[in-house]
Amino acid sequence: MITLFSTLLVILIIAGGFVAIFSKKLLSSVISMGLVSLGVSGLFFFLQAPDVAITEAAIGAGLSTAIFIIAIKKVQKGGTSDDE
Amino acid sequence: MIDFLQNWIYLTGAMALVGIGLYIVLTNTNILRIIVGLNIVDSGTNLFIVTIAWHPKSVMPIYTATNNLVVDGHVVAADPLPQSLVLTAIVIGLGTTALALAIAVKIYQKYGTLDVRKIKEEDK
Amino acid sequence: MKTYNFAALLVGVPLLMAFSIPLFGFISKQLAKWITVLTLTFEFLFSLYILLWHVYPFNVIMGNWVPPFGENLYIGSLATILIVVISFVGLMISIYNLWSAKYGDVVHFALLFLMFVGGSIGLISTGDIFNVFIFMEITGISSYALAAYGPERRALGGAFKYLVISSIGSTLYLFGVLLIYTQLGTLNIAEIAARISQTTPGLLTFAGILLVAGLAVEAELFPFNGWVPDTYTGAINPVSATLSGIGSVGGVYVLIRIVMTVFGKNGNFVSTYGNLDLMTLIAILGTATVVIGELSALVQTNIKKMLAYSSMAQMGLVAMAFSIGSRLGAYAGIFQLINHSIAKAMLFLILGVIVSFGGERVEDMKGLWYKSPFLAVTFTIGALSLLGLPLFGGFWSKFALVDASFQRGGWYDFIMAIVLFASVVEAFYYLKVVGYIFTSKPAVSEKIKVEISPAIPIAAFAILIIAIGIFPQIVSGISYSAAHELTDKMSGYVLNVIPTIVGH
Amino acid sequence: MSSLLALLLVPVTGSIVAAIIQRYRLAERLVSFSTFVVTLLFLIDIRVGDAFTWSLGFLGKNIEMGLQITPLSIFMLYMTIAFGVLLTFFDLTERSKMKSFLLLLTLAASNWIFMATDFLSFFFAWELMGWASILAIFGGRRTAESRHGALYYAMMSIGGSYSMLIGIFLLSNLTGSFSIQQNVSYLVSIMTVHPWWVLGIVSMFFVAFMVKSGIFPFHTWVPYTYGESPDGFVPYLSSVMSKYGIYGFLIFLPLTLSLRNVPGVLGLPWPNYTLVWFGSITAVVGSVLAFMQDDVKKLFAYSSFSNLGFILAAIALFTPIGLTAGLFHAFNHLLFNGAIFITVVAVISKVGITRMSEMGGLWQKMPLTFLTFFVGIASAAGIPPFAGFGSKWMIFQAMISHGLIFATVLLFFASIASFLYLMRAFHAIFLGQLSHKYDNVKEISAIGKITEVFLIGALIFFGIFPGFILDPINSIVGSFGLKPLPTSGYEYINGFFSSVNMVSIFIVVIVAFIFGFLLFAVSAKHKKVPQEDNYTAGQIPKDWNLTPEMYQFSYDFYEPMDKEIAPFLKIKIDGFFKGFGDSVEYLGSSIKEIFTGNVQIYTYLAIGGLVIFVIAGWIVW
Amino acid sequence: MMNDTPEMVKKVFAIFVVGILIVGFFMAFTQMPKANAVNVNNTVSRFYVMKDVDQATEMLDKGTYFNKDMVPLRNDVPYTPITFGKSANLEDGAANVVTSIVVDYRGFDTLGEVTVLFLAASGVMLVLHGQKRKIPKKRTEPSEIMYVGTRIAFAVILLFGIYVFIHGHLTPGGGFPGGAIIASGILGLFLGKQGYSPNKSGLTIFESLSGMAYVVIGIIGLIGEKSFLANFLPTGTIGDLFSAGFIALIYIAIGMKVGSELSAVTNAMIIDTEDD
Repeated sequence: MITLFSTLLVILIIAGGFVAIFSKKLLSSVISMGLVSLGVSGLFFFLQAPDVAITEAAIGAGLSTAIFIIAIKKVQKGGTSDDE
Repeated sequence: MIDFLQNWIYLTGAMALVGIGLYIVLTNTNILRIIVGLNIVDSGTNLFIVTIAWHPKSVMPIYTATNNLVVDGHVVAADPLPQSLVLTAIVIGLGTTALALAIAVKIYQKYGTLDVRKIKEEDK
Repeated sequence: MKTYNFAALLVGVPLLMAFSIPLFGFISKQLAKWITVLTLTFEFLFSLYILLWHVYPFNVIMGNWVPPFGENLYIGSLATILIVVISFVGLMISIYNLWSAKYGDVVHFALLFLMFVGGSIGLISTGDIFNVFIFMEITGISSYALAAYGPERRALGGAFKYLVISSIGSTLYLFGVLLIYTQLGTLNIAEIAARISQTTPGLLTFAGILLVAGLAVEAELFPFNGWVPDTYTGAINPVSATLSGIGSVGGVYVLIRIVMTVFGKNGNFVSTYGNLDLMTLIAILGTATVVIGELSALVQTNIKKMLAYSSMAQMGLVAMAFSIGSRLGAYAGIFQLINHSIAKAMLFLILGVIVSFGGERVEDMKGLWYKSPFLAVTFTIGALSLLGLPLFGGFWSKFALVDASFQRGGWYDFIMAIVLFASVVEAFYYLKVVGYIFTSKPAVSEKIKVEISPAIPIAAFAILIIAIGIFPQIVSGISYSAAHELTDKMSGYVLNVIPTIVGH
Repeated sequence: MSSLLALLLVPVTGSIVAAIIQRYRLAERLVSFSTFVVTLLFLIDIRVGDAFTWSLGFLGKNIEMGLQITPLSIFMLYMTIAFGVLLTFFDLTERSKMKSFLLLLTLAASNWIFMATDFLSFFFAWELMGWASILAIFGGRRTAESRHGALYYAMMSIGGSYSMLIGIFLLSNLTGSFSIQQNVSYLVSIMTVHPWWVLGIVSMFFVAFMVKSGIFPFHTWVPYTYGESPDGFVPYLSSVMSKYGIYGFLIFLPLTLSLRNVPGVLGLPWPNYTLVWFGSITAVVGSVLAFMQDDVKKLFAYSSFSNLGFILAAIALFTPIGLTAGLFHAFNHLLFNGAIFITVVAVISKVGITRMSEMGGLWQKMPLTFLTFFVGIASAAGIPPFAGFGSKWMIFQAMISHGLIFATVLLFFASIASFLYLMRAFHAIFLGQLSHKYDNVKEISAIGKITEVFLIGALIFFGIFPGFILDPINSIVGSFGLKPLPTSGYEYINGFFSSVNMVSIFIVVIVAFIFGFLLFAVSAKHKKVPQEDNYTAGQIPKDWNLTPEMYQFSYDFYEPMDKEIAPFLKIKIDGFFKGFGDSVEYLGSSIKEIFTGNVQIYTYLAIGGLVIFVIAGWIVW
Repeated sequence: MMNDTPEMVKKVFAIFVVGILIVGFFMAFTQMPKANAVNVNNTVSRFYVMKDVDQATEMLDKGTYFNKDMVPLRNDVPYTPITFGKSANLEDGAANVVTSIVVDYRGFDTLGEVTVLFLAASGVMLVLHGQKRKIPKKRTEPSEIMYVGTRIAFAVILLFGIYVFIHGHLTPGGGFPGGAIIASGILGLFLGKQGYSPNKSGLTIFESLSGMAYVVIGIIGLIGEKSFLANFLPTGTIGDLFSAGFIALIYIAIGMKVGSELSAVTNAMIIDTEDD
């Protein structure tokens, strides 16, 4: 059961990575990066590493993404499109 | 057998993240996307480290009333050392990301672009 | 195993002072800079005490957990001399900063600078392979921020490039460390070094390549050194001096520690375990770096960029010297590293004074002799020391390098020919600048007034270069015993850290 | 023993003092002069065989270093220091833009070179001397050309020293010692077993010596450097410093004695034969290039290295007469080259230009200088009874005694050519009509006059009584294990075939001179006319596009000959070096393109490098 | 050089390079121990889990820890069983083994880690330093409910964060996630009010003092226990809140430090600056 679940999670994070590659909008790229982080933090739970999982969830998925979004908002204020 | 495969699955996931991250770094010219790529590489590295600390039969390395870490003189917990290293690596990754984003924001203010190809100066 | 836990203050005091600098910053910005000076004075005097009273070699045990179970600092002869050099260079640059760092957030600049030096000291003294990663990140993050500091926008671009390459490098390093951990189950450098032959050769080869690739970023070796010119050019001059005089020393130190102590065999000519001889790899990287660095520096018209490329080339020279593998080669490498650190830091500092009065093109050096004889003479001393002229420090190291390569013989004769050719190229561009300094009339005859705080470090460096040139014993004795530590890893390193490693 | 150290320490001290007080020019010159004098006084105390050793603890090894006086070194020391005394004396009043502290540093280094017993101190001193001279040249005229000249010289010099460094280490790794004597005797012992090996090592050294002496094909720096270096330094550079290379050759030439039994060319071992050819070619190339020069300093620069070709050709024979002739010519070269350059410097400092075609008629203004110059070039051309005749005569004897016909022809050609360009310089500078702009030119100061008189005297004295100099040379020849030439009085030169009595030659020349003077006195008087006074048959010179300097009769003096030689001169060795430098620069600018400033490229480089290593690792695995 | 390379070529080349690297990694993994994982009993972690480092040190001093081929005999170290809630006065009292490693066995790493974060925060402030720019009024000010809601939420989040780092030695979590949670609470405050800015000097003082506290704890260990960062407090019974010696102290310092640091970073990122 756990095997199945973790396999799904692995597929999810890989898919998230591909979304990060191919999405046209920077914001969705960043959010999928956050999702990847969240997925990885889920995998840490399966890997018997709750400490790491909590830290990754709070820092990698939460705060990192938040700072990212702040930065994106800042660079978009100039009125240019998000890419290039 | 299934346990064996499981380890490979995690490794595949980790390596896929590293590959995806590097690919993003190598193909995108937008600074923020490059930082996204570096972050994904970091995630993949962390996953890799936690994976090699883990054995399909291992338990989490926390003493509780029900969780016994040592059975017959053999440790059955997941290896806590790599996990503690990953804790460190995550925090360091956050620090690098924050600094990179700050630099990126400042670059945008000064250069008016986020394209790495345009961020260079002629010699004074 | 001799322990001297009090030396933990070598790392502890800079940390404490760095944490407290923001508080001092509330009182006065200048005070924050003075704290840097005071802390580094302490570091320098402490390390000088260790050197002169011959306290080394000793271990510092952290938290009462002895190696290989806990973390330790190992301060042998190599670490001692490098710490002395680093803290001296750092002290001098911090004195210079009293004058030079004046825009923006000075408090945080002083803090980051202090931690850059402190982190480099930790990097050099630590005995744990993961702790190396931490200290690499400490120096790394502080140097990205330092490199981004300054009134010009090109600083940001340089810092960002450094950040990207360096992040990838440290990721590779982490992979390498963990691959070794899967084999040996330990992170202590001494234990890994002793037991390196108990690993699977294929995995070890791969791990070695990853480690070398990761560390070559900091050590400025060729395909991993793309950041060097932009970052050095972009940063303000004291930061370039720091990167070149302190950062690269730390980078090369770790690279050599990993390749020679961890992967090395015992004996005069060190070769390495694993099927791909890492020393050969270092030799190839070093030679390529020398050639590419010198040739690129040749055609630069921007003098800061020229110094950056020359830095890169010098690092290649150092790596090539270490890769010879003999004790003499290691000696040459250490000596060259010290010479480069002092001379290049001095050149960047001088450039900082000059730039504050004009541009940084080669033409702007014209007639410096008329504008400021002090700067002209010191610049010449630095340049000639890098060229390896008699009477200057650089002579002895280049001399030993040539001697070592010919003792090794074989294809090192060929490498030496290439390196000497590159040295001729180096001589060309440095002499060109020296010629401009002395023979041209300046375009504007405005005098350059050198204030006391930049003058002290420049004069100190110049005197030190001459002193080493005339009395090489200042450095050569300890460098030679440091070379022993590198080439004879069991008696030089491992047994000093874990004396009972060869058990019953 | 202490005097040996004094030879090093006195100049260094003087150099420091001179550097400190260099703002006060006269004091600086006095320091420089008195340092030379004091050094000379110390030298008088020194005898052959004096030695001084110390050991240097270096990396656990104990390296013996030392100073020692051999007949050759004392000969060289006297030559250089005495010449330096003369030069600095001359410099007391003349405006020669010399940096005294660098000159004194060079003196210390040169003393050390001649006394060194081990390669370490030899190399150290060699480098010191090279760098002091490079810096002196840098500080010369402060023009782009002077910088270029110094840079050019520095590059060749560094190349040479690196080559020598390689040689030293190759050698010391074989013998485990840096001592010159041990290393040379080791080379002698393996000479017959591994000749190619020895040749390889020795040629490493020879490159450095050839660079320093300006021997073909490493002569290309000579005109740049001599032409552009400070006027006061040129006499020292061309007369003294070029001798270091000769000294270096003499360290290694004894090796060839062990090859005497091996069949070579014309009874000569082939290394000697090769060197003879190098010398002869240098002599010819120098002479031919000297034709083309209008710049007086460059002309004599070429002349100087042409003469070094003579010296090398002679000593390369390494027979008693060859060696004697070579050393004798070295001494004479020192004298006449000094005389020529000192007068040239005097003229330049008065006139302010170096182009010969703009001078002329200066003998009316500077008669003593004119006379010195005349004696100098007469010696250089080998006209009896002046110094220079004897040595050239001996050189030809030495060459012919080995049947080296072609080399002799080359040298002979060079000798005649030298006659031609010397005559041209003589005419262009001193004879002909005086241009009006030089109406105010005065003869040089009293001290300069004393120097000139002394030089004239020396040139004549050693011309007539060569024995005074041949005696020490004979002891040098003896110290190399060769049988010295017989001596028979101070006025005799004993050649291979015959001997010459210089006094009788002197008398003959005096008689001829008196005869000539009588002819001149009784013949019609010439009328002095200004330079522009030409018979133009009603046409104005402007119509022919004549510029004032074209009135000078030596303008395009050898134009027909230039036209003849021009095609050969197009094959320029210089061009080879220059092209090499250009291609290195091109390489550099293309390699620089790697660092584009785009971080992605850097990432590609890093990851690509890693991938290559991984693949390599797997292939090895 | 590569600026004008077509996108497609770039992508294919990137795939090629990355692909080879990944294949290389997998080839290395095939060489790893069975099941691609380390056996905990073969690593130094065994002692951390068993809290047995002192015994191992004894063996090391006697020279019986390594055999003569320099292989460590880790399984020979005598083991005293540990029972949750009963074993007392262990060499390290934390129930969470990861915490015991992070703070105690490898405390020096963590000091460095804290420094890294501190430096990153300082770096962000250095880079983004400048005068505060006047923020143009947003048309819609967040509603009062939002304002009050974020305040209440902040109190709850703050408590939760404090709980996480105080219980770091017992439950998963610790100083770093605790600090990050507090920082995200402060991030919430930014949503509540336009132009909100936390007290910057307060954050700085907090940050500095907690960082100095960490080092001072280390120096107390150096003076009291003759070793930097050594535990100088009794370890108590495993599983108690007041156990594990100085771990709780350090985690409190780390939690406060990380919290204030990350808040300062977000603050610096949010506030618009212009060059002075």
